[in-house]
Amino acid sequence: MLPLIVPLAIITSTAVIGLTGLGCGLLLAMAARFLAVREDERIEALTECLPGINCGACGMAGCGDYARAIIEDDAPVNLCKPGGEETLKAICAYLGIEAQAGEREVALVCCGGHNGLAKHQATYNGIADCIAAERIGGDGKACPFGCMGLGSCARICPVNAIEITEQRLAAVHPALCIGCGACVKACPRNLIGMVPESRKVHILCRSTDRGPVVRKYCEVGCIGCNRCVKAVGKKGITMDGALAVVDYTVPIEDVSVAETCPQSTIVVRDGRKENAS
Amino acid sequence: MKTRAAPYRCAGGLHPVYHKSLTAAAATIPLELPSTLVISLAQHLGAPARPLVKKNETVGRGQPLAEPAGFISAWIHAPTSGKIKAIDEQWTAAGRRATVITMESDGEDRWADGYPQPPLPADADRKQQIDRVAAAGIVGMGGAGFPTHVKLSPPPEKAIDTLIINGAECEPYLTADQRMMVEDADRLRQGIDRIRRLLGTPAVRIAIEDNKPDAVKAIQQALSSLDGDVEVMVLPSAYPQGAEKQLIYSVTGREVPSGGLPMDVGTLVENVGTTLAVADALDSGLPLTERVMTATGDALSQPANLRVRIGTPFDKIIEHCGGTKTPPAKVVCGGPMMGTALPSLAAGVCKTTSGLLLMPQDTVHFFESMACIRCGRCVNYCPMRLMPCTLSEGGEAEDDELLEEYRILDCIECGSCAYVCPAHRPMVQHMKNSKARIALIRRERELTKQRTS
Amino acid sequence: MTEKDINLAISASPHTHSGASVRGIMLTVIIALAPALLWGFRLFGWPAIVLTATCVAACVAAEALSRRLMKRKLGIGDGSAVVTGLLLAMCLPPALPLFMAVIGAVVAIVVAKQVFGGLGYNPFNPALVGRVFLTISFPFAMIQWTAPDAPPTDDTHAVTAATPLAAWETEWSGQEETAGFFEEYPWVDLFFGNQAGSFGEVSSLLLMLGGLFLLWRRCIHWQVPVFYLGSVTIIALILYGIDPHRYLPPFYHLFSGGLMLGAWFMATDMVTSPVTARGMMIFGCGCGVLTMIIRVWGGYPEGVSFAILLMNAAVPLINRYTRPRVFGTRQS
Amino acid sequence: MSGYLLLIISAVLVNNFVLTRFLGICPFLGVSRKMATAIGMSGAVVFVMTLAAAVTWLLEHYALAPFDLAYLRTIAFILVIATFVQFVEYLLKKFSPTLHQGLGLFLPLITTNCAVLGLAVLNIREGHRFMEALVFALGAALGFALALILFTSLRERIDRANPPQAFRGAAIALITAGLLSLAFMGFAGLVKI
Repeated sequence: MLPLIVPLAIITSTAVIGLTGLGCGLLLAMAARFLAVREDERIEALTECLPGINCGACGMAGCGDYARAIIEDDAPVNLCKPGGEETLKAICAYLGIEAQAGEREVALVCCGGHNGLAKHQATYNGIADCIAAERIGGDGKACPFGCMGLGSCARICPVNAIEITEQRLAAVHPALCIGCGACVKACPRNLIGMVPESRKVHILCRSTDRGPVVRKYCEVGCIGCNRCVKAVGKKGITMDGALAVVDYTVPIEDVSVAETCPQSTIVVRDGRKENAS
Repeated sequence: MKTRAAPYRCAGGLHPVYHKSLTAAAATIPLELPSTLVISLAQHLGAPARPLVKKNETVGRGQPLAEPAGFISAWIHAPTSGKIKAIDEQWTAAGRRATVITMESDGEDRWADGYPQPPLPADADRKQQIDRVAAAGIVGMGGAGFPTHVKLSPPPEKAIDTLIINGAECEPYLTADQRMMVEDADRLRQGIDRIRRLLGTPAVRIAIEDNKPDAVKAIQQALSSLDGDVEVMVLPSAYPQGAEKQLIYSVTGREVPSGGLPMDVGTLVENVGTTLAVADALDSGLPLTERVMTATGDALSQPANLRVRIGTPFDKIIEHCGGTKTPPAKVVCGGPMMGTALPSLAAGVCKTTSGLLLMPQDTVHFFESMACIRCGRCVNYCPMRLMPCTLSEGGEAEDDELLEEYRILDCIECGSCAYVCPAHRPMVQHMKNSKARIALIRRERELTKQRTS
Repeated sequence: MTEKDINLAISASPHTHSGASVRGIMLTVIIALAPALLWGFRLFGWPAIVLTATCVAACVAAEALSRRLMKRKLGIGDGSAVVTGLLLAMCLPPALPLFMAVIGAVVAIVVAKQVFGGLGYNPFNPALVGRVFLTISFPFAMIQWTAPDAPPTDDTHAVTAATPLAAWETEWSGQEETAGFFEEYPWVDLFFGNQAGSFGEVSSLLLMLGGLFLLWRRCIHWQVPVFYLGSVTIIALILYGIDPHRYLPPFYHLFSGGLMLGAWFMATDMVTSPVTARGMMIFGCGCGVLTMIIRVWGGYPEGVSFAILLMNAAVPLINRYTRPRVFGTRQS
Repeated sequence: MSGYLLLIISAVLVNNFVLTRFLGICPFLGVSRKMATAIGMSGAVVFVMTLAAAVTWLLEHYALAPFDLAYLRTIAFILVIATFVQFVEYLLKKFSPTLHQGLGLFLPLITTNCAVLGLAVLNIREGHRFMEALVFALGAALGFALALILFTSLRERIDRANPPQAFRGAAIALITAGLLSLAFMGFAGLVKI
């Protein structure tokens, strides 16, 4: 049979802790009452939508911060990579906007003039950064439109999808590209574009110089001969001055158009196949 | 008129090897007319000019080729008579691409109708005179290329009390200004008098570094007839003594506020060449179609001071100077401290081209990307009292907050930091790069502010 | 001349350079250290020479090895590892077991420098980190000083002696009669370098000459040594004025315990000292004050290495708050 | 008076909580990224530490000791400390939201900051009187602040350093902290108490 008399120690300890706790609780209750700050409910709701792993992949300190950024700073809603599509849908559902559907886009470097094909007129000595080089007149490549291969795009790529080849040319691995578009902004020569993954025909040149000028500095530069445009009947490739430009809104089915190019500027690539491999 | 030493000393102060003896005593020789001229439409600060001529058009000397495309922009005139061959994008002497007019000289050097214009008397209307300066396409010929007529018309609340003629020429190798002061001192006096009257007779200070005693003497003689508050200021030879802000401080003790203009402290600085161009435009009615420059460097056979037409291709100049002694490894447009390295020699002389420097292989400095060892020399020598070491590191890390905190936009890109850096870091390139980025960020911030308000 | 003949170099301005280089600076430091080093060799004989060789070799080897491990360009050519090795050796007791010296060298190069990315990135002076590490790990071995007047033929016969500062601290401080101390340690010996101590720090005169050489070659800024030595002198003077029986006269503080080596060669280390003029003054004063605090009240008779390391830690803070006023930002 | 001074010097330099006793490493590493947050954190710690020391001292001497409840010390102290931290959080949220955001998770973590609990326990173990406990707490908090601010400025520098891949981030920060603590050993024996 248990003794009915509870030991004094239990009573005192319970009382002391209890009373301390009570005092503390009261203090906090008062603080909560008088120092309360109203928070945006939407931020909390959005935080709920996010995975809550605070990984920082979105560039914010954590999920809560990202939620705040969406509400207060109009941050893009598709930054949460771990959450993927599900999270995106949840966020969009909460905010009442439509999730962007459509084909996945990957980055493409529109220059094929690597060091073996494009001429250098001078030797560059300075910071290994395209933007810095462009400010003092480029990296010595005679083509003022070509890829300098100093890797500003590769450095800004969050998933290391861009490689600088040994011949100093930036190349995107379509399989790794998440389509964030950071490299597009980073390139000082506007050489990188976002193209739908399924497109196969690309023109790897952005030189607007006239044909004879281009011929002088690059073996694979577009000389504006117009043959490809004729071959596709102006559907999918158009001329911009002396430069042929792929219009990615119109799919080109017949890849043989590449053979019409005397400079081999047009290349055929299957982004999807590359992804699969 | 008095001559005295400059009363103040600015921060920094390098003593590079000057190499001026190559050309300091060489009289200016006019360069023969080249057959082809390459005229950039971005020879000045601000918007590139808009072309007025078409391909195959025939033009006379002095005929406007392009008109200003904004308030801060300038006219560009045909340097000689001939035919327009092409208008397209090319590399320019500024080290970037711009629209360039290529013309072929017909060898007659015939003036266009109405040129040269009738001279304007000294008591002509002020606005008329300033319009003439603008129409002559005059820009700051020291290097910055700021349109001179804009400088000459300060807003009424910013009265100019001191006119400083910049004859410091602190860049090593260059002697064009020195020769102009020695040879054209009388015309310089006319120019000074013209500019002074346009500004309401401020005090005039002619600032010359003490390594050009011949120029000091010539100016003293020529200017003795000028009345009023005119003084020749002899500056200690130190780089960058001739930089605008440093010069103003050395002469007047005033600091141009950060982000401000010389007129904010009541001063106006004109380069010697610009002053002569103003005299030409007002007294002889000549538009700016030629300038004096120094062709020099250890790779050049016969270094010389030359009077060249704007647009003269650099390879023609080299040819005229007897070609090269050794193959040049680097060709610099301007002086070695602030000039631009040229990727090719096809570009032509600009209004701001004060020199052409051909460097042989063994004198070419090579930047290595080594870590900063914090020796503090750059801090010691920065004429703007910045902390270049921190700025270049911040630039590498793209830490924009830090860059703004350490006031990167105050950097004048004089190159003192890179010159003394034992780690051979490309400091100036870091500065240029970061400055451009910060300026962009600021502009975007302003835009958002405007949009939200 | 056609365009095909030439391939021009393009780079940002300036296109000329003063010719200063890191290697040149390091070489100058080695030259400046030479007199004191040779004097140390003469005074302490072979052990000192072997110790120096070990330290330098270990530093260079550690540098080469760690650079290779990190798959980076070898940076031995800049000579900084040699300088670290020399400085480390010079602030060790001449009879220190060689394996300890190797440990110190490896700690100095790997932990204090290469882990941060190499020369320029290290926040603490590598040689001092090595020395302090040894002081804490092998406290006994690090105070086995060899008497200078009896150079031993080999380690086992080393005659141990106390450094002046340690002797004062343990035997003389607070005594009524202190004349014996000054007889035993005449200041001339300290000044010219006939005292017990780390083998490179004994001759204040030669170290000072080396320092002046550095100053003349503009490898160091005057602010650090002047303010360091100045603050030590002033504090020592005040303390001596208060109680000459408890505290040593300034001479003894200045010319012993590695102060000269520290003030001219360690505190002035570019990488780990401030870059601004005012910062250097504060840094120098801080070193002086901390040195005196540790010497007079602390547990170590020589406080130089700890003081400099502590101030190294404060360098970023000092740099931050001693920025010069930028031209054109005058408050009106 | 000099006794208090020595107590402060001892707590700030000789027995620095972070660098010699290795207490409170979590916030020391966590909030040392930016100077502003480091200063804010230091302020919060000074506030929490001093008040917590006072209250725990009172609790110990007027509640736990008389009833012989020393075994409840840890739980009772944690209770009080947690309350104070929560209180500070309310205050900050109200009066300095930016700082609150900057400190983030580390503010509630002061609760489990062993430095605060360690201080309270040390106060009892060393048998400090009430005033001594307060001064010691202040010294300890100042020591924490000193270490944190020094380390933050260092860290802004090593963040721009170029360590090998394996040492990036926390590793290099810990090594730096180790070297800093090595330097602080120079103060050993400065105060003999």
